[in-house]
Amino acid sequence: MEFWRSVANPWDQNVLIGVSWDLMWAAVGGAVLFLVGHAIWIKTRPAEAPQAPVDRAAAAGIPERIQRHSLAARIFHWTMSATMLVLLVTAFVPVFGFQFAWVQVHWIAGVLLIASVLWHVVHAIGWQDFWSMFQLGIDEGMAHLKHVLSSKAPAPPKAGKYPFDHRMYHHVIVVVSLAAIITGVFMMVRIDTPFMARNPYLFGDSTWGVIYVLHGLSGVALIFLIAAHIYFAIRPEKRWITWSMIRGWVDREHYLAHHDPEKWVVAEKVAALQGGTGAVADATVSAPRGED
Amino acid sequence: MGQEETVGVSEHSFTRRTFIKGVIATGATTSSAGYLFRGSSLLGAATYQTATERLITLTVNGQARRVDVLPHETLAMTLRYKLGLTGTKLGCDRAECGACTVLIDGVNQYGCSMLTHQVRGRSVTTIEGLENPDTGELSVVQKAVMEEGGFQCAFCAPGFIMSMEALIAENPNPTREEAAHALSGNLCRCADYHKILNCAMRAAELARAV
Amino acid sequence: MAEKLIGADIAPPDLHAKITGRAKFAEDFRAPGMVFAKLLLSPMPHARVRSMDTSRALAMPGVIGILTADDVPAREGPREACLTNEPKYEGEPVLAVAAVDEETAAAAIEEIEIDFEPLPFVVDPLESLRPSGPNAYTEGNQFSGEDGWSQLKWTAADFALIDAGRMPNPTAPIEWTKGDPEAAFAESSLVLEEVIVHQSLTHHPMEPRSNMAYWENGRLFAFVSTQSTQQTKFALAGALDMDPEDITLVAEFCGGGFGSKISGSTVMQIPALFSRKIGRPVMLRITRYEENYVGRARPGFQSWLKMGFLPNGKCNAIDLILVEDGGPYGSGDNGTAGMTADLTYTPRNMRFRAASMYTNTPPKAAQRGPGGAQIIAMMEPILDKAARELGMDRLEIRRINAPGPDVTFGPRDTTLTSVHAREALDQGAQMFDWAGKQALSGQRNGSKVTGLGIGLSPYTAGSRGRDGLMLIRPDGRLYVHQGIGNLGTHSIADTARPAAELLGLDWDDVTIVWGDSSKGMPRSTVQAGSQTTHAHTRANHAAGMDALRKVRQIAAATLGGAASAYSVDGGRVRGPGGSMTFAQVAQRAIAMGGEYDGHVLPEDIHAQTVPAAQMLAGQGLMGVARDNYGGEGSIYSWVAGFAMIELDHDTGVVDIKEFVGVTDCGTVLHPRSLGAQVLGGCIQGIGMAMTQRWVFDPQWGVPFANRLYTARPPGFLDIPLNARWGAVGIADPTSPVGAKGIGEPPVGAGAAALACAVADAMGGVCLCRTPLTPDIILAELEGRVAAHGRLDQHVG
Amino acid sequence: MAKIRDMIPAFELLQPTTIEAAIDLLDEHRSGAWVLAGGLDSFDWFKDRIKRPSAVIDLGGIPELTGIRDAEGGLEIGAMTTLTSIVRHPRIRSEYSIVADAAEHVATPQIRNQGTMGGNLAQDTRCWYYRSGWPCYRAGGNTCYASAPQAMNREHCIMGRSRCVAVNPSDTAPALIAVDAKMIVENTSGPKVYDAEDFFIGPSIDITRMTVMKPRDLLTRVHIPAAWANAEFYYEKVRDRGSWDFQLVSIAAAFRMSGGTIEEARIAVNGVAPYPVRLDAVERLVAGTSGDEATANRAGDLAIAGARALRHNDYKIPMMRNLVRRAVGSVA
Repeated sequence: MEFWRSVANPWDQNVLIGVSWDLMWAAVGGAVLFLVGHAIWIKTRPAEAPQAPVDRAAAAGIPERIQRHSLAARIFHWTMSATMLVLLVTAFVPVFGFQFAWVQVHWIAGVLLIASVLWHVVHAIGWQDFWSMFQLGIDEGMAHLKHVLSSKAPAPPKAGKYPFDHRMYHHVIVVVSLAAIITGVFMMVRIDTPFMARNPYLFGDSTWGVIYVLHGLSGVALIFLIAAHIYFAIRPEKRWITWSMIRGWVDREHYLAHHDPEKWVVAEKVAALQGGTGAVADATVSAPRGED
Repeated sequence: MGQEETVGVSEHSFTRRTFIKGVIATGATTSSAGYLFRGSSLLGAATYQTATERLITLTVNGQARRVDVLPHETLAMTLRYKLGLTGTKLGCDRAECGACTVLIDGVNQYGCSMLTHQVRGRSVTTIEGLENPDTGELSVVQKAVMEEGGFQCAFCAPGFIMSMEALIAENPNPTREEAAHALSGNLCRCADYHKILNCAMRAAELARAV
Repeated sequence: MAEKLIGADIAPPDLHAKITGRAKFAEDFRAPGMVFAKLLLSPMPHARVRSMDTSRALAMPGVIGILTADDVPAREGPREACLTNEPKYEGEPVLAVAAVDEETAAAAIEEIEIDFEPLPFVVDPLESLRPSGPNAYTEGNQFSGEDGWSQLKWTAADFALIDAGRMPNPTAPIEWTKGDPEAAFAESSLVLEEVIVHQSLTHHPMEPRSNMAYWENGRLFAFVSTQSTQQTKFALAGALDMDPEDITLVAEFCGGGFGSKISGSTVMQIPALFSRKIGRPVMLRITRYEENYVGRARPGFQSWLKMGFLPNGKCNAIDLILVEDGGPYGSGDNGTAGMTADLTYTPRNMRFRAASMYTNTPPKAAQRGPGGAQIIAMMEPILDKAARELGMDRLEIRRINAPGPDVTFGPRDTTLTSVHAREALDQGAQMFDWAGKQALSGQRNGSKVTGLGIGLSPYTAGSRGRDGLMLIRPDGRLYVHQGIGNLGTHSIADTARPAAELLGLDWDDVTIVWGDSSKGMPRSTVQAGSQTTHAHTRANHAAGMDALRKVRQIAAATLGGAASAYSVDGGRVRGPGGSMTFAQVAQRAIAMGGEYDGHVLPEDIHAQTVPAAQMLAGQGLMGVARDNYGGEGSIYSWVAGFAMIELDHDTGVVDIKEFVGVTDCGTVLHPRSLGAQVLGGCIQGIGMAMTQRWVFDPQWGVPFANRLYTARPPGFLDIPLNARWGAVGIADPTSPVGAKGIGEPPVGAGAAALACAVADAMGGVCLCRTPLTPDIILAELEGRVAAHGRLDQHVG
Repeated sequence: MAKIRDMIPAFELLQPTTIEAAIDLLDEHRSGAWVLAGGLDSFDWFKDRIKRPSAVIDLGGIPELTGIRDAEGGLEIGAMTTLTSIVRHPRIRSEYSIVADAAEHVATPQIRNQGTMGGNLAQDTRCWYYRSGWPCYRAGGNTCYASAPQAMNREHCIMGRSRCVAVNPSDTAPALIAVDAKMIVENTSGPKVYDAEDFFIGPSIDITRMTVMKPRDLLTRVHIPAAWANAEFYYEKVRDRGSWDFQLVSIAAAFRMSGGTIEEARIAVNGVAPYPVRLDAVERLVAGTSGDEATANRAGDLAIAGARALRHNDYKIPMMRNLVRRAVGSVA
């Protein structure tokens, strides 16, 4: 398998021009293997110890519906999802052999993605609890790992607003998407857009090579990541989360079952929530970062 | 497929598949018979390993010539380096200058830009084939060129003469414009175009008189 | 009485070979055991070989050897070696591989790994003059034998003027002034200031410079393509540092050179050195693609011109600045350009400044009318502009400015042997019906507008002091040994005519011996600069006179009476004592020996002639002499070209309707061949002005016009089918024959006539650049964005 | 690997004698195969050692591919018919003179004697960056050298570009669009018919190909329907040299006239886009007019709407406009 594509430039120097499309097939194959493997693993894994019934006392003061994602956050998520899917389709479907005019759609989707990400960053910093997502949680991770490796291991502690795997996924997607976006922005200099004059000589051949390889790597990584994301989104045991991204709220049962009320404090906000979902930008706060 | 590989089998007498396979190339070295005329003792035997498979018969200047030809060899190269017919010149080797012009079944074409295997069974005429082989009498075009003192450096001359042959065969009574058009696939860097045109017009005149 | 040879149409003796395919050009020779060399060309415009790995290539079956820069004589400074480890242009040969066949050689080249270090490069000469612009050499952009490398940069102030479209006032390595230009401009009633660009263009002779060589017993046999022959042998000997007498140089035919193969070519050293190294004959077949690189190109100019005129149209002052594309190994076209400007417009007050800049582009060399053709193409449209401003006829302004016999020109006040430029103009005007056609100028028919143009172009056309060598053999025939080359001008035969005529021989009794140094060649000119006709009619006349003297003396000695009483005709010498055939004379000469059969040679002949004459001694009556006719002044020929075109204002396409070229080149030696030279040269000029181009990508320094269809030399459908020629036919007084050369001057005439006609069809707008392709014409007519920057060079 | 030119690398030469055999061979060799028609484009690629097919399929021995036949009232031209045969064909000369005219503008007599209808349509672009073997988009790389700020793009496109700015070099292509020709492309799944204008694709669809044809496909014939026979035709090719030169801009137009009125028009321009451009809007504009000067002027202006020049090819915009004007005005 080839990892890179390189060519002789006009001066007969070998330069990178991008990732090998073999990697695309590898990402597709890897995603399929992972999904199938995961599904089998879930099936064969011994049943979890039944969860302790919801502590009625704990439930006191907790509203029936707890806002998890504001309307704005949901709009962002679905915009980003759409642009990302368009980007993936326009990037890779022609390579699969189905040809169409993809370039313009691709860069326009890219611009929309950039806009939505910019908006998301501003929104997350200004209006959301930024740190509820940006916690690493090494101990938490180890506990999850042990639990995955052995069903006998104690269940990991419950998370705050964002479960550990969500946060990890977000971290990865941040890195990969930013790589794709930043390289993509430069790559727009090589095509016709209303923003700038084409100039393949903005960087030297080797710099361009790195940019193209990074873009390609993040692209094939996204194939895997998005596939995995969609897979989990449609898995039965995770659907309540998916619904929360559509409706905005989770119900009390799921809240109590999966979240640590101390880390994701919602009780005081009941009144506000009952005022109508989405009316309050983000109804919850997480526990202080240090507790993690 | 051994049968098909030996040229000389009619192109329509295929067996399993309806195509003729020139030769199976076995890499650059063994397939490179090179542009030496055969018989040169300096060539290693390995160079000619597959020679028999490539032996074909060409009709050049009225004679049947057996020659070992690679699948990717151009007619001009075969003529110049295998058959010793160096009158056909290579000025550009890219179908641009016309110095390699030969007649294929009477039609002027660029010898540099066709495969020798493509002219099997067709009649090739080169500049060397214009004279009467018995008497040495020149063709009317050559006579006309002698009369008009045609050409300067004359590297282009064989090609031009072949195009003139095609011209007068096709249109024995050309205007100067028509003649120029017919000769427009040949370049003369001395730019002796007017004298060349005089030659062509004279050739047509001589041809009409015959 | 024998036929009159001077002025007769006689087909050259090699024509039969040329039209039957028997003529052997360099690539047509074979030798037993011959192997084929292929070149590895530099992929970069300027680079240094850091390392190379040739092991895989050499291990390939069929590969015989490799020749690298380490195997060839190195050259110091800006001098060209046949192979180099520091290529100065994309396409420069770095090494050669020999194999039993070309295909293996090519495959072996692909197996060679070379690590090149890219170095700074420059393709546009003006860029190298910018204060922080790149240099073609790491050492600088100027070189002098005395001071070595230096860097020439113009000031920011100069470039402020240049970028504003004005004339700068730079320092230039080449500068001369005559008269008082400043004062003269002040007195001028009209001063024109122009920025003009002339493109570089490749020679592209039909025959690429393929060649073959082998060694036998320490003797080199070289089969090459060259314009000259005897001089080429010496050039090759010099390059290989060997005794010229150890070389047999064979160059029977040359498929065009136009200045690019004057004394052969640099690549002809490769088979010579390679075959010595590997002990096998080596054929180096140069392809058209390679010819684009290792062939030569005419240098282009970027220039600023200021011309002052008096009310009567007389040019009284010229200020001319030229930046020349010198390529990697230099070029001196600017010198002849300056001289030609002064000669053609005789301003009396002139300042000339030039800088020839090294660039990382394929090497430059003289191309038919070097310097002169460019400057005429550049300046004639400006003369037209002056005529328009002054309300004058464009023929008249040329007549007024053309030099008379008392002309002096250039920095050293050079004089001419003869000049009949006005006669050429007048004869051309009459043939073309200049006066009658005036009404057509600017006439519109639909989108097509008629334009008329004149170009008057001089160039050097002779030299003196060469040797003639001939034998009357016992078969009674005259064998004229020519050291000049057979490059297609027919001078190989035509310059022998004076000797044949002096000796009263029919042309059928004359054999031309040429193209093989083993046959004995006298000292000759390089076949360039249109010298040959003049120089070698003189040399052969001198040798013919020597032979005639000896014939008469032998007749007198044999038959009795005074030598002066004997005359020759029809292969016999007759006098008071009776007659002898030349066959008898030749036998007598051998018997008499001494100077008669060449055992005693004149003392003033060139040392290079001596071995040839010694070799032939004892084989017949020898005529051998140096041209001692002398004469003052430079020898120049002229061509006046007249063109009528139709310019399609919708498309910018030019259709040439009519062309007339009239030459002043002295006595007409061979009319049909002269006509071909005049019209052929004019068409080359038309190609130069209208279609031919040379294009580089500025980012990579790589040329693109490397195919014939991209370089665009003119073909049959680009020329005026209605073209006529004429000759003034006034003998040059300093030659016993009266003939001057003709090769060079028509190029400028053709180019200028076209450039002027295009400007005329545009209502007098001079685009001031070549080539005048539809894109730049249409952009101007439509008031669109100019296709190129004003001074852009190498853009096509 | 050092570069070298002008030596054809070895390949296997396959000379089928039927269309079926040719298609089978194409299917068998896929991307390693190369179809050789007249070969004038192919040999350049081979000699430059840029394209190195393992198998060359020479169509010269397939009689069915050669010749011009009457078909459905129109004409069918075999893909291997030489351009000279087209130029000289009496019916083409009289009824579809624009096709003969266009074919006669191809290169030189020798090339027309050997070059074929199919080859002329399927030939690759002449962008010199691409033809130099530079790793541009079209060559599978990731850049376009010709659209760089100072690039030499005088011959390149003013519309229809998408990353690649090369133009289609075919002389016959616009003429065939003007007569509403159909291209019949065959592969192992059978024949497929394309309108001439759809046969050519731009880089936005596939940047490595000029036509719809993929490696397994074979253009077998071109059908010229009777509908446009004996229309008023206009063909013009602007080039730098009179022979062996590709168009700067070329135009082919057909006008079906009724009295002095244009009933229907078809106009195609080549040299301005990566594919020959059919000017539908102009066709609609001129329909119902007499091709008078005002209409011709409007047609010219409409034709260039949206055209965008590169550094060195702005001239193509007025050139195209003027040619469209001239074509429309030719019927007045």
